[in-house]
Amino acid sequence: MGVPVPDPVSRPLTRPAPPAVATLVGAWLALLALLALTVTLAHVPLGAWNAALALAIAIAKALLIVLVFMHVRHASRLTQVFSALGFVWLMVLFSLLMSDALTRTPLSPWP
Amino acid sequence: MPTPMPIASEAGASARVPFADPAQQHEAASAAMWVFLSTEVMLFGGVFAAYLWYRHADPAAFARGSALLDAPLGTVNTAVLLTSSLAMALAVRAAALGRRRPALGWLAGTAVLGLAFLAIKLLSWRHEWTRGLVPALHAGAALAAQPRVELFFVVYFIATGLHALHVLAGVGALAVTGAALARVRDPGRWNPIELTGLYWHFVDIVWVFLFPILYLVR
Amino acid sequence: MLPQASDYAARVDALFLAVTGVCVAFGVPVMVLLATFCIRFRRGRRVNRRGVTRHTLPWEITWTAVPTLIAIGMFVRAAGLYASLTRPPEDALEIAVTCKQWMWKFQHPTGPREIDALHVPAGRAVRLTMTSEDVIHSLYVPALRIKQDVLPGRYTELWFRATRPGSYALRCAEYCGVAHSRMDGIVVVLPPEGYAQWLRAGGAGPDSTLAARGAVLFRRFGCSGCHRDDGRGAGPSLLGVAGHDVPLAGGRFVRADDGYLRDAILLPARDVVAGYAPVMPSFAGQIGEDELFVLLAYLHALGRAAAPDAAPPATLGPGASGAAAGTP
Amino acid sequence: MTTAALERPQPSYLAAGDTLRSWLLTTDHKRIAWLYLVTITLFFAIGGAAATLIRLELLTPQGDLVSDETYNKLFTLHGVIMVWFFLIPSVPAVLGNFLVPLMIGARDLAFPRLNLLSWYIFILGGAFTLWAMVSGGVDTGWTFYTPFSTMFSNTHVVLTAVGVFVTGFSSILTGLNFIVTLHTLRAPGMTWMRLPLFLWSLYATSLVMVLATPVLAITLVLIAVERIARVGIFDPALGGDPLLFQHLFWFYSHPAVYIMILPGMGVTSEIVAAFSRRRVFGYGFVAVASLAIALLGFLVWGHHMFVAGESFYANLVFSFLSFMVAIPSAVKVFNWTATLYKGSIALDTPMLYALAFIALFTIGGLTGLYLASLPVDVHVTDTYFVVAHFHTIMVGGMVTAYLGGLHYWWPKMTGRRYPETWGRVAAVTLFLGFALTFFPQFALGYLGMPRRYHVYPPEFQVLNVLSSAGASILAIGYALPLVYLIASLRGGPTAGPNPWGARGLEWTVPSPPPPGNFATIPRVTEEAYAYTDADRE
Ligand code: HEA
Ligand code: HEA
Ligand code: HEC
Ligand code: CUA
Ligand SMILES: [Cu+2]
Repeated sequence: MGVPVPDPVSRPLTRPAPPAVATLVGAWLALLALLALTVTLAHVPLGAWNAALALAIAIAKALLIVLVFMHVRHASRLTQVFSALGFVWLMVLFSLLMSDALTRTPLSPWP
Repeated sequence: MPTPMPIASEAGASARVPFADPAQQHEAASAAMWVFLSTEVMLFGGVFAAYLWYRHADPAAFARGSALLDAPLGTVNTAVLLTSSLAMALAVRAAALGRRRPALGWLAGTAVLGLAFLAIKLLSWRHEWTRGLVPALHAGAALAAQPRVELFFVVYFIATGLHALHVLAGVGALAVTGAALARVRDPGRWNPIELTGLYWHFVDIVWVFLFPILYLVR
Repeated sequence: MLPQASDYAARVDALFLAVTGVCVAFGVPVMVLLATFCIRFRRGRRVNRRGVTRHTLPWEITWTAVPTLIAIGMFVRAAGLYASLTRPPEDALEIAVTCKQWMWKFQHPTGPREIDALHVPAGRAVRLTMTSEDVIHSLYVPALRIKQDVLPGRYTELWFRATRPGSYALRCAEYCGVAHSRMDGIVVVLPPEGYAQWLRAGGAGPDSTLAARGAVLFRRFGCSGCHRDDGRGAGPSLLGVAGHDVPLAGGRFVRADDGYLRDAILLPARDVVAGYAPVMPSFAGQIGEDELFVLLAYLHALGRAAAPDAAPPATLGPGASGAAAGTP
Repeated sequence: MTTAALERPQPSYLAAGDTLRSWLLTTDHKRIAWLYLVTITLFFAIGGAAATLIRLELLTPQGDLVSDETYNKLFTLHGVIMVWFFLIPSVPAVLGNFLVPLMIGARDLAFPRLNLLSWYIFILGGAFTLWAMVSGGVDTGWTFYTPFSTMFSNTHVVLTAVGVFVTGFSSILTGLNFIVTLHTLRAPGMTWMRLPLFLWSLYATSLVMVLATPVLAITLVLIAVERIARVGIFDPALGGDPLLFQHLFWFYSHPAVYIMILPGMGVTSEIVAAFSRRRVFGYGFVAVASLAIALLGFLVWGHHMFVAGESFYANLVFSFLSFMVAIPSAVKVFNWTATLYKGSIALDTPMLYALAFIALFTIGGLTGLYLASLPVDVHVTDTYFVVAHFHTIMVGGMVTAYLGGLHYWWPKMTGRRYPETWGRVAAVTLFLGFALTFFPQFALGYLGMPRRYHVYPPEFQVLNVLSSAGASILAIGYALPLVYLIASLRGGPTAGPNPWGARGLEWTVPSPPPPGNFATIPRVTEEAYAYTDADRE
């Protein structure tokens, strides 16, 4: 195994072209707009929808930052997978954690 | 014995041992940053989990606690941090195009906005202090005999405190990055600034979630 | 051997044996094959070693699928038995358990109280409602094959039907500090007549029941000032509340079980009854866990006393500013 | 690198300096492996000393050797040290550090200085924990259950928590380093499907380290905050909920038990292949099973809380998933067994350890099925049945695999061979000692002896005496390798590059390898374990 060969040829550092200023500023404006939206919505009584909408807006904002500011849109597959890893795992934690909290019943749960 | 070059070495002609070439080194550095950010997600995740658990246990108490916070200040602070992210993205862009001075300028802007965020955060903590909303240290009437409201503030201070620590570390990283960027020969081929950027944006994302769940509970 | 003091214990043992059967069925062939191959293909022995297959897929599928199916079967069987552990019969004897570092206290509904010993009648379902005054403990009766952690600030429950009279060890199974290993006691299962006799000897009587003592406490803590049977106090009448669904501010309904009643007394701000102002003070720190059980016994008696009054609390007393409690 | 470098024999990494400084400031992954080896051996001795005292105390039903407080501190210390300062770093930080670059054809890990930093962080965490120990100890059990740990214990909880917290970062950084290295530094031709199974298992382990450990870190911070500031987080008296603590703790600690077994599985795959001269049966399935265990391992933590007050439905979900997590382990066991078929089996010391691993892991794993069965767990949870379950996997499984790996790669690490006869004697002693120590504990648990008991009812004495007797055999079994391995450093016969006739890049370089590992970066042209029929004749 392993016929010795010279170290592989040095690859130069190539990176995708950075995003245009307009894209970045556009994302920023969108972020501020979403911020305004979420603050406004918080004053409208919508019951359970308040929380859901606030969360949806936060996710939208996070996606904007991840995809545009952090360049994940144009990044390698590996980077994309790793960028999602933590969030996916957090959902595992949250869902199984709440599977307990949301199903607490006193004895005799089965009628 | 091969002595590796400093981690923040210039990825110009040669790569640091054990890397074969600069491209590989770059790949490794950015993979490492993303893995590190995943660990950060999980670290904050524990705090978010506690939040979720107790908010579910007593939604009304969390709404009462949230109402006691200074929402306008929080909103301004969110805007400040979002703007700092824009500055950071512009700094990374300028550096990638090889424009050192604009890059340094945007970096400085990012740091100033970061410090502004911290200043405003301190101001809002002061408000909470004067109104006796600080569990254990200065708990006034608003928290008396309301363990679950107090719990809201415990979570609030741990979450915002941990986040502020990260902002502080980010400002430090910006300073180090700026100093290195000023000296580096070819900014266009120098990648640590990207990593600093990733970290900064991540800290921003954490706040994007903290803001509604702390300030806008109804 | 460990005695089986209930039918349930026998069923747990049967399950234990069944699991053992599966483990033997999988474990023994593995060991035997390991040994056989080691001997047969020992280096230096002349055996045919040619024709090592690379076509492993059929094997992989087999030994993934078979254990999966068996594992599902084991789960189903175990879950079925477990479900019975969570379904106490309606007529169970209710015993209140409070524990603390390092003792167990039991209160019988008819009055007698005991420490580190629990007397129960054979053949009758017994339901324990338990809480701790300090750290987490765990009530464990090996002969009954049951165990349940006892938490501070919350009720946990456990039930059993002992069938065989005798006395059995009771142990604390959750580490709780210095004398954890000495926090033990006994469960004495008596024939029904024996239990009745024991109760009499222990001072059971109409005035000493938990509910009767609870009525006294209800007045002593001033509950009766606000909670009047005619509903004309600051708080709702508690007739027909315990064990039934109550409407909360915000439109939700919740079953008034022990946990709810406990919170209503210690954390009244958490769930506010629809139509009432949140004026009830918290009694946390004033009512001990033992007394709380006594009060709950009385609330349960009230809950049984009258069918729930379907009429909304329209004819309310002073504190009923519905708007304040309506939308938070 | 010039071709001239190929011919010129390079000095080994051991010869690259023997000053203390050359060790403490090294960034060579092979030397860092030694730093870990020495430190975790010390920790093992401390944990083992505590175990010895525990077993001595349990010889008699009365608490006559040590006081209650001391006993409680002993098992806490034993658990904390063994888990975080011995078993978690054992295979990954010692063998993993040494082998990852060698096995993929790289000169070092991606971040050599970070690697050294990990060790210093580990030392710092260890220092805090030892400080807590000498200044009075801690008595919460390794699980730190609240509210006992936050409001009732008056021992050094915070100090210990800080120690474990700090050490956590060492394990995070090691995991991160491995992940990045395996992604970016594989030699040309070393595709994922050619990777030795040891590396697959380390990759899976690293994922768990990176994703689970931060949750432990924040949980320990919360404990410290509650304890210092006396605010309610987990204490019900202050509005908190102890079950939240348990969820967060086990969200880390169940995956952590897979940190403590996956690397051992990897070692076993290597040894079984090398000593049967056969490619591991169903290579792809064994590889993927590692990932499956890591992923599924995150979904079962609630099985530690079946009687804790977790909801009925959550119990069902966690029980079901616990049965499912057994499947990939089953796949591994069957594939190892099948690998022996038509192999050319040499029962050298490493192979004895590997066989012991398979047998004891199977037994320990199968006893996990009892625990996953709800009604059985209700009976035996928090009894010696659980103690026996996890010692069978962790001591019988992982420690055995660690020793097996140490023997297997010892010639590579040192250039010396250990005395084979003594090796076999020790392996057999350990196996017998193990069985005598822990098998009686299954019976004790079934009969209802709770764990963490300082005094116990007299009817349990016979089984306890057996267990203590076994522990003394076990102690001899562990002392033997300590002696002959150290002795072999000086007197042992030199080993060639490939004493076992095994495949794998690590066996193509001299023993011990030169500092940069490879004269030139190899190009990989074949799969792992490419043994041929000729190898088996
Ligand atoms: C390395 C460590 C390790 C490993 C690998 C495991 C593996 C498993 N463990 Fe264990 N466990 C611990 C360490 C470990 N455990 C520790 C430390 C504790 C206690 C902590 C404390 O409280 O202090 C514990 C406690 C523990 C409990 C809680 C007990 C209690 O406190 O009440 C449970 C319950 O389900 C459990 C289950 C399992 C299962 C199902 C597996 C499975 O992964 C096992 C899978 C393997 C096999 C099943 C064998 C091979 C399979 C076959 C030969 C085929 C046949 C299979 C089928 C038919 C399915 N473990
Ligand atoms: C992770 C790994 C690990 C390892 C390797 C061990 C190893 C051993 N353990 Fe441990 N054990 C745990 C993890 C581990 N344990 C955990 C997590 C707990 C739960 C703690 C809790 O409840 O909080 C526990 C609890 C525990 C208990 C239960 C205590 C109780 O509940 O009251 C017992 C009782 O027998 C025990 C025994 C042993 C024994 C006899 C060994 C033996 O294998 C040890 C043998 C080793 C030696 C005897 C030393 C060897 C000698 C040398 C190396 C030479 C010495 C050299 C010098 C001194 C210079 N352990
Ligand atoms: C100051 C008046 C006041 C006192 C004293 C008081 N309560 Fe209340 N209680 C209320 C009011 C008002 C409500 C309804 C609003 C709410 O749920 O908080 C209530 C609600 C309740 C409920 C929930 C009833 C339901 O229909 O769901 C229970 C149970 C209860 N109280 C028990 C007690 C007990 C036991 C005591 C004494 C230890 C007590 N209360 C003392 C005013 C009082
Ligand atoms: Cu009470 Cu252990
Ligand atoms: Cu587990």
